[in-house]
Amino acid sequence: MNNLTRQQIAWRVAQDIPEGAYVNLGSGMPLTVSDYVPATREVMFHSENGLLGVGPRQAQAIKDMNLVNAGNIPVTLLPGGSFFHHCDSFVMVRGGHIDISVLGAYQVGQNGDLANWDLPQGRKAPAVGGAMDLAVGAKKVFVMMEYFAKDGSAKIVEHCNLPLTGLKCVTTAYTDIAVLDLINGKVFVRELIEGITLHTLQAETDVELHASPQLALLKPPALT
Amino acid sequence: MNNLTRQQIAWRVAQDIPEGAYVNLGSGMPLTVSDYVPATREVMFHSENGLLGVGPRQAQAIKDMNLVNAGNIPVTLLPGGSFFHHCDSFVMVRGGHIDISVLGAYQVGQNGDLANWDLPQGRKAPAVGGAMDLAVGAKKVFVMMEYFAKDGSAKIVEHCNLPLTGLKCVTTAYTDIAVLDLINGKVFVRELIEGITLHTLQAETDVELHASPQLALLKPPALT
Amino acid sequence: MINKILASPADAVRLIPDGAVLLTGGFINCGFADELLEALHVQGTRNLTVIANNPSVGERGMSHLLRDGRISRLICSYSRKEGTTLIEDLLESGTLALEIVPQGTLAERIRCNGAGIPGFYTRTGVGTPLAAGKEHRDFDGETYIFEPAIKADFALIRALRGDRWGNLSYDKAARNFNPVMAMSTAVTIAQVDELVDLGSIDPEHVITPGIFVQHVVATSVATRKS
Amino acid sequence: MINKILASPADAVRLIPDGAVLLTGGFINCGFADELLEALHVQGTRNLTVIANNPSVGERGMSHLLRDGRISRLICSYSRKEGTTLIEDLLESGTLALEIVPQGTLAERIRCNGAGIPGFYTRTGVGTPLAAGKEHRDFDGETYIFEPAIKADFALIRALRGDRWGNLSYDKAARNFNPVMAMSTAVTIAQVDELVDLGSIDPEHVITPGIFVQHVVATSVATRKS
Repeated sequence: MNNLTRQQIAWRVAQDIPEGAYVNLGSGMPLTVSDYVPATREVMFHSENGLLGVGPRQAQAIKDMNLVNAGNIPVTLLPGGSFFHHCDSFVMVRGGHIDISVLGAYQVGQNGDLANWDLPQGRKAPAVGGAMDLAVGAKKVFVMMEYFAKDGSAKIVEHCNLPLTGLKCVTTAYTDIAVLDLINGKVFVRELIEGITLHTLQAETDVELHASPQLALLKPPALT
Repeated sequence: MNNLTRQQIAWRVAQDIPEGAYVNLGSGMPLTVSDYVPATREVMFHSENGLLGVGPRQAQAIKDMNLVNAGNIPVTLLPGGSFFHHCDSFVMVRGGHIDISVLGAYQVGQNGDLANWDLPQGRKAPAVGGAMDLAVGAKKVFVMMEYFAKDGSAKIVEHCNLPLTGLKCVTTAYTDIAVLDLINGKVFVRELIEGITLHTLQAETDVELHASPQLALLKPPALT
Repeated sequence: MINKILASPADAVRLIPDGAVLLTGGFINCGFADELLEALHVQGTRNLTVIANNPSVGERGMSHLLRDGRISRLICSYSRKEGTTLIEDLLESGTLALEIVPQGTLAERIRCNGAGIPGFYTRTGVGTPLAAGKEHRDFDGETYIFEPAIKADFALIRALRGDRWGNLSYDKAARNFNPVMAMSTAVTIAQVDELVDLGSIDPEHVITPGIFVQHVVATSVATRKS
Repeated sequence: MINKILASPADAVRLIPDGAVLLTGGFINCGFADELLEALHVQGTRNLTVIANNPSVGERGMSHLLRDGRISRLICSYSRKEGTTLIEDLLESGTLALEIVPQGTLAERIRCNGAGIPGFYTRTGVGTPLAAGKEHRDFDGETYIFEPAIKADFALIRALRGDRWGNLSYDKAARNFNPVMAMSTAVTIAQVDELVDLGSIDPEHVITPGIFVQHVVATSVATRKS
C-alpha cells in the first residue's frame, strides 16, 4: 500500500482541471498543482494578489520580486496574462468567476464544510488570507490533504470542530489514499489506492462512505 | 439693467473655481464654464463618461467621436488626463472626490434642495443621467439658472415643488442677476447686477434674502 | 487551446433567446456593440430587457430593436433619443416599460452582481421620486437607500482590441460601461474592432481580463490573427 | 500650476500625527511604501492604526514601526511575519491589538469608503468565527453578513511612476492593494520609483488617476522632471 506523495496528490488534482478552466491555487501544497497539468491543456491560473495567466516559476537568474504569486514565489506571466488590483481580483473570486479553487484543509465536514485556517492557537499569529473568499466564491472547491490527521483520525468528519473557513463549499477532497466527492451532504469515494477497499477505509472513518458510480483505482505515476 | 447672458453666467462661475479643483460640468449651459477659466489656472475637468483632464473642444477637422464629454461634444484630453470606466468615474463622484459640480436647475430650495431633472411630463421621456450622484457626491454644488422662471416667479423657493434631484446640496446659485450662497437654510445674496438692490429683488422673491457680508456688484465683462 | 473567438456577430447572438435580459455597453453613442445588436435584430429576437445608460442614438443596432418593438423593457439613466420621438411613442403606446436609474447607481448595481454583492446603500436619490418604495437606512447620521444588484443573462459590449483569451482594451471614452458590464454576467460577448495575438495587449494595460469575457467577435476581419 | 510633488519622504510624513489611521499598500513584501514608513519611524510617530494585507516582511519601514511599538492596532488578513516571532511577541505582551479580515473583504471595505458606500454584504465568512456579532441578512435564500467601510486618515502607497498631477502606474504584482487604497482616503501619499512628465503615462494606461492622490514623493531623484 503506497500512499500518494504530495506531488502525486498535486498530480491527481491536475488531472481533474479541464482545458480553459480559471483556477486559483492556494499557498503551500496547492501551488504545485500547476506543475502537473498536461502541457497540451490551456488552464488559466489566477493569483489573488492580482495576476491572471500565471506561468511557471522564474528561472533563478531572473528573481523579479514584483512578479510573485500569492505564496511569494517568483513566477512568470504567460502571453495573454494580465495584472489588476485587489478589488478586481476579489471580484473574480467572490463574484463566482473562478471555476476551481484548490485549497489545503485541516478538516472537511461531510456536508462540505471546510476548516483550513488558524485562529490564535498557542503562539501562532492568526492568518486567513483569501481562503474564506475562495471557499464561498469559486464554483468548485478542491481540497488537498492527508486522509488521516496526526492522531490517526480521518480528516473527513461529521462536524468540523476546528474554526471554519466556509460552509458547504468543498466539492472534492484529494488525499494520499482516496479521492472523495462531497455531494448533497454525502461522501462518495471515487478513487482508492491499491490495497485499500471501501470497507477497510470505512472501518477507520467515522462518517459514512458511499461508493461512487465511478469508483476506480487511484494509481499515480512515479514522481519526484 | 443688463441681465447676464448665459456666457456671462458661465464666466462668473468660472471665477469661483480655484486652481487645482476637480470639477464636473453638467450637460448644456454648465459645459461652457471651462471656456472662461483663466488660462493661467490649472483646473481638472471630469466628465462622468470616464475622462479626467478634459481640454478644449476638438478642432472641426478631427471629429473623434470616441473622445466626447458627457454632452456628446467632441473634446480633447490634456497631457496628464486619463480614461477610466463608469464605476471608477462614479467612485470619484459618489465618494466625494469631486470638488465642484456645476449643474443647471429648474428650482432651488432655500435649504439647498435641487430640482433639475424631468419626470415624465407631457410627452418628454424621463432622464436623470448623473445629476443625482453629482448632487449628493460633490463637495460643492454650483447651479446656473435664470433668476426668474418663465411665469415670473423666482426659481429660488421656500420648498421645491418639482421632482427633486438632491436634498440640501446646492452651495451657490449663479443667475443672470445675482449670485446667491445657500448657508444653513438661508439665502445670502453675494452679488447683484447694477440697477438691482437687495430690496427690489426681495420684492419679487418669496423666500427671505439676506445680505452677504461680501455683498458686491456683479459686473461681468462683455462676452460674445 | 482556448479560443473564444466566434466567426460572426450572427454566430454570437445565436446564444441569445427571446426574453433574454441584456446589458449593453455604451454612452450616448459611443462604445455600443452595434453589430451585435444589429445581428440580434436580424435574428428576430424579441421580448428583450435591455439595461443601458441610454438608448443608442445611432442608426443601427439598438435603434432597430426599439423601432420594431423587440425591446419590452428598458432600464437606463437617460431615456431620450435625440432627433426622434421613438421612445415617447413607445412609452405612450404602452409597449415599452421603463425604469430610470441614476447613472452612478446603475454602474454600481451592475458591478455588484459581478462581485458577489447583493446590492449597495447609497445617498444618491434619497428624498427624490426615485427613492420611493426603497429600503432606507441611516449610517453615521446620513440616510441611504438600498439599491439591489442588477442581474442579466448576457452582456453585449464593445472594445477596441481583443485576443483569443478574451482580454480587452478600449478606445478613450468608448470604455464607459463596457468593462463594468463585462464583469457582471456569466456570458459576455465582446465586439472588437481588432483581433490581436495573445500578449499584444501589455499585461499592465489589459482593462478587461479574459476571465470576464466568454466570446469575442471581430468586425474587421482584415486584422484577424489567432 | 498644480504640483503634488513633495521633496522627500520626511516632508510627506510630516502631515501624519500620532494616533493616525493609515492604509498601507503591499502584499507579503511587494508594493510597500517602505521609504514613507521608514520616514514615519524616523519622525517618531506613535499610536498608529495600520490597515494592510499583512505586516511587511521587509527589513525597513513597517518592521521598524512594529518593533518599536509604534503600531498599536493592526487590521490585516494575514498577521504572520516570516522568520520572526515579532507579531506573536507583540500580541502576547498586549501592546498590539489585531483584527483579522478576509482578504477580499478587506479590499472591498476599503473601496467602499472611497466610493461613498457605508459597507457591503458578503457571503464570505458566514458561519465562521469572523462572522460573530455581525449583522446577518438573507438575499435570494443565501445568507450574507454586513461588513462596514474602513475609514482611514491617510493612505501610504507605492507606485512605479507618478507625475505632478498624481497620476500613477504600477509594476506587476506590486499593484495589489495600492490603487484601492488610493481611492479610499482624503490624503493619499504615493511613493514612486520614478517621476515622469505629464502625459508620459498614456491616458489609457493610468491606473490611478491623479484625483485620488494628494502627494507624490520620488525615491529616485535622478529621473525627476516636472
